[in-house]
Amino acid sequence: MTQNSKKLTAIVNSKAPYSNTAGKDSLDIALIFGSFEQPISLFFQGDGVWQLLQGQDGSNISVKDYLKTFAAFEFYDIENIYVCQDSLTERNLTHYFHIDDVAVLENKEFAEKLAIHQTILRF
Amino acid sequence: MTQNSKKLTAIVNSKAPYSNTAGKDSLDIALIFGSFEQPISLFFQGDGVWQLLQGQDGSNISVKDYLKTFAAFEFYDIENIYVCQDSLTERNLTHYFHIDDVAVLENKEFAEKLAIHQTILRF
Amino acid sequence: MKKLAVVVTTPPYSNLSVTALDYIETALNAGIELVGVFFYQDGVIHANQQVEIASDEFQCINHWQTLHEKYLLPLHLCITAAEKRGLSDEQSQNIHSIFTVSGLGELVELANKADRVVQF
Amino acid sequence: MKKLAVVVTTPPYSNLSVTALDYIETALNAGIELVGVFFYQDGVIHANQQVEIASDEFQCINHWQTLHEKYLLPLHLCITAAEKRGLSDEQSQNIHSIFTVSGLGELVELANKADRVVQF
Amino acid sequence: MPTLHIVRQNAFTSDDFKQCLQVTRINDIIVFIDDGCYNLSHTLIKTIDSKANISLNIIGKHAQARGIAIDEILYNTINMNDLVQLTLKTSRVITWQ
Amino acid sequence: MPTLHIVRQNAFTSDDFKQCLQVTRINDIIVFIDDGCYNLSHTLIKTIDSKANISLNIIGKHAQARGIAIDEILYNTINMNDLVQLTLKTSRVITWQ
Repeated sequence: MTQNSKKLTAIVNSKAPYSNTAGKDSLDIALIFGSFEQPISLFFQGDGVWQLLQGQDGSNISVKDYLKTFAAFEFYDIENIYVCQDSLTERNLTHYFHIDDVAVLENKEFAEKLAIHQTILRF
Repeated sequence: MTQNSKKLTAIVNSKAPYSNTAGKDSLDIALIFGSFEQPISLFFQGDGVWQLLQGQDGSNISVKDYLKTFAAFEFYDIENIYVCQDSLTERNLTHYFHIDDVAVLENKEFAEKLAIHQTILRF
Repeated sequence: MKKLAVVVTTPPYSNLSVTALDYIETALNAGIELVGVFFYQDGVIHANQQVEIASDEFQCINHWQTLHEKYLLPLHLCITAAEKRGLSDEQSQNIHSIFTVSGLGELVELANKADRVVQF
Repeated sequence: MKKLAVVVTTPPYSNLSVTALDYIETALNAGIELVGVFFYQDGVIHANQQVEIASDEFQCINHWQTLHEKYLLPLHLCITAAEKRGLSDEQSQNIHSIFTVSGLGELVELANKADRVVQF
Repeated sequence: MPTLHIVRQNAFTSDDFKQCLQVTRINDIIVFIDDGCYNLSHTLIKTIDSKANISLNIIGKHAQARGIAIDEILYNTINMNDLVQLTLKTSRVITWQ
Repeated sequence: MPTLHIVRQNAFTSDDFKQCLQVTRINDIIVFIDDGCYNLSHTLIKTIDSKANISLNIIGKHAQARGIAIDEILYNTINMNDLVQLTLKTSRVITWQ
């Protein structure tokens, strides 16, 4: 890669997983950054938090379940995964996710974490 | 046309005018029903009420201003035009529209008017 | 016996289209008459022959084809919406043969023929 | 001098794309370097040669062409997103020649080259 | 003459379900499909007047795909064939998407 | 190290502006563009802490196209060149759409 290889990129996931391609499009970007050994952090806010919910099964609606690929984050060294506590609370969701090592943050911390990144994409 | 020519169709407009094609797509349908002399009623609810706001000018953003075509409703015998009062109030909007003969209705009346139609499309 | 018409506005790469197909297949399997499907807005992308969806994902076009052949289901494409999205029946001829090139007048026709119009 | 990259995700028939073009044209006219535009999601439809927008409406493609010729602006197309929407560089060759067929790796490259990535 | 309301969007993200409730009448039927299933977690659903006799239904597999638990006391779990039949039994249908 | 928030959606229809405000920090800059201009009529805008020194800006022609009046005391009317310059002057940019 070119210069500035320490540049930090974040993706904010804001959509529920199935009805549109946003979550999958975001995942594809995250994995590419990972495979190029470029640092990438993932944020889940708003309806994006549904992507992390335990007990989902896309096979019920003939969807190829891209959420299962989240298990590969570790392999790609994608370790910074943050969830907005307010978004969970608003949806009456617990902290049981289908992947491990997810950091649940209050708004202020969530905002501070986001602000250490130079590039932010949102899907 | 075929049988049941007295069938009543309604279109509910729910999107603001410029950022997507919904308003224009809805208008195209309304005018086709009008030109086939089929009864069509138009409802404006939620962000759809922005389509009726006086003083808009799409030329500022290089958009062909389809809202001006609303003036042709009379020519097409499109006379049933209903607006949701709640949606106006929520947006702090008055009753000044860029077309005449728009009926502003409370939720209950709005719902009753909608329910006289056999076919309802929403954009 | 009541008749249905369906309007599809969602593209083939959205799971919303799987729901639309599920509804239509269920209705036809139950013996209900569908006077036709009208493709509008991003729904017209279903008719683009050149669309390639990854082979391990749901292939809407195979389902449309089966329904068209098994039930002679009319599939009407709004050509104005289609042209905005790169489909053409003149130059490039990339419209799948199971679709009928139509205008919005066809939607008026379908709405008149059907007892219920369902939008997806 | 800081460098920009832009990601475009909105289609040519949306006024949101007019805003993206306005931003890019303004930046280039101000002498700011744009390392490239990356077309993703529905943004890839800009590259479809067969798209026909009514002649009295805004023609995004003319603006992309002018920017590409005047400023040598690189226009990168995500081919995976494009194939889902009926674009192809193999069979039908309906991709406008001013666009470069790319993968998501190019987005990583652009993000590294640019000081700011702006999404539209 | 009930109306069938097919709710496809959720009120956390969009205004559609709120608009649906603005025009819902006594004896109407609501079916949550696709992302509309998420509305079971939204406070808006509690604003539905229990005296209005609104029937609340949800497509089972759409909820299951999303990991959403259904309270069988409040909601009828239905399948796609039920939805087709409801389309014919009611007087009109409106899709909130 | 302020962040530039480009707000393209309006809070009547979508959750984006609300999410923007969840992560806005002191001295950040908000620019309303496209349908984001409608937020000037939304109550959410009044929840912005006046002590946080958030700069509120709006693209003039985007507001004019939509018939939206701008209170010059509360909002700076800017043009596209100003937005480009803000992109470079701030430390990062996030588009809420």
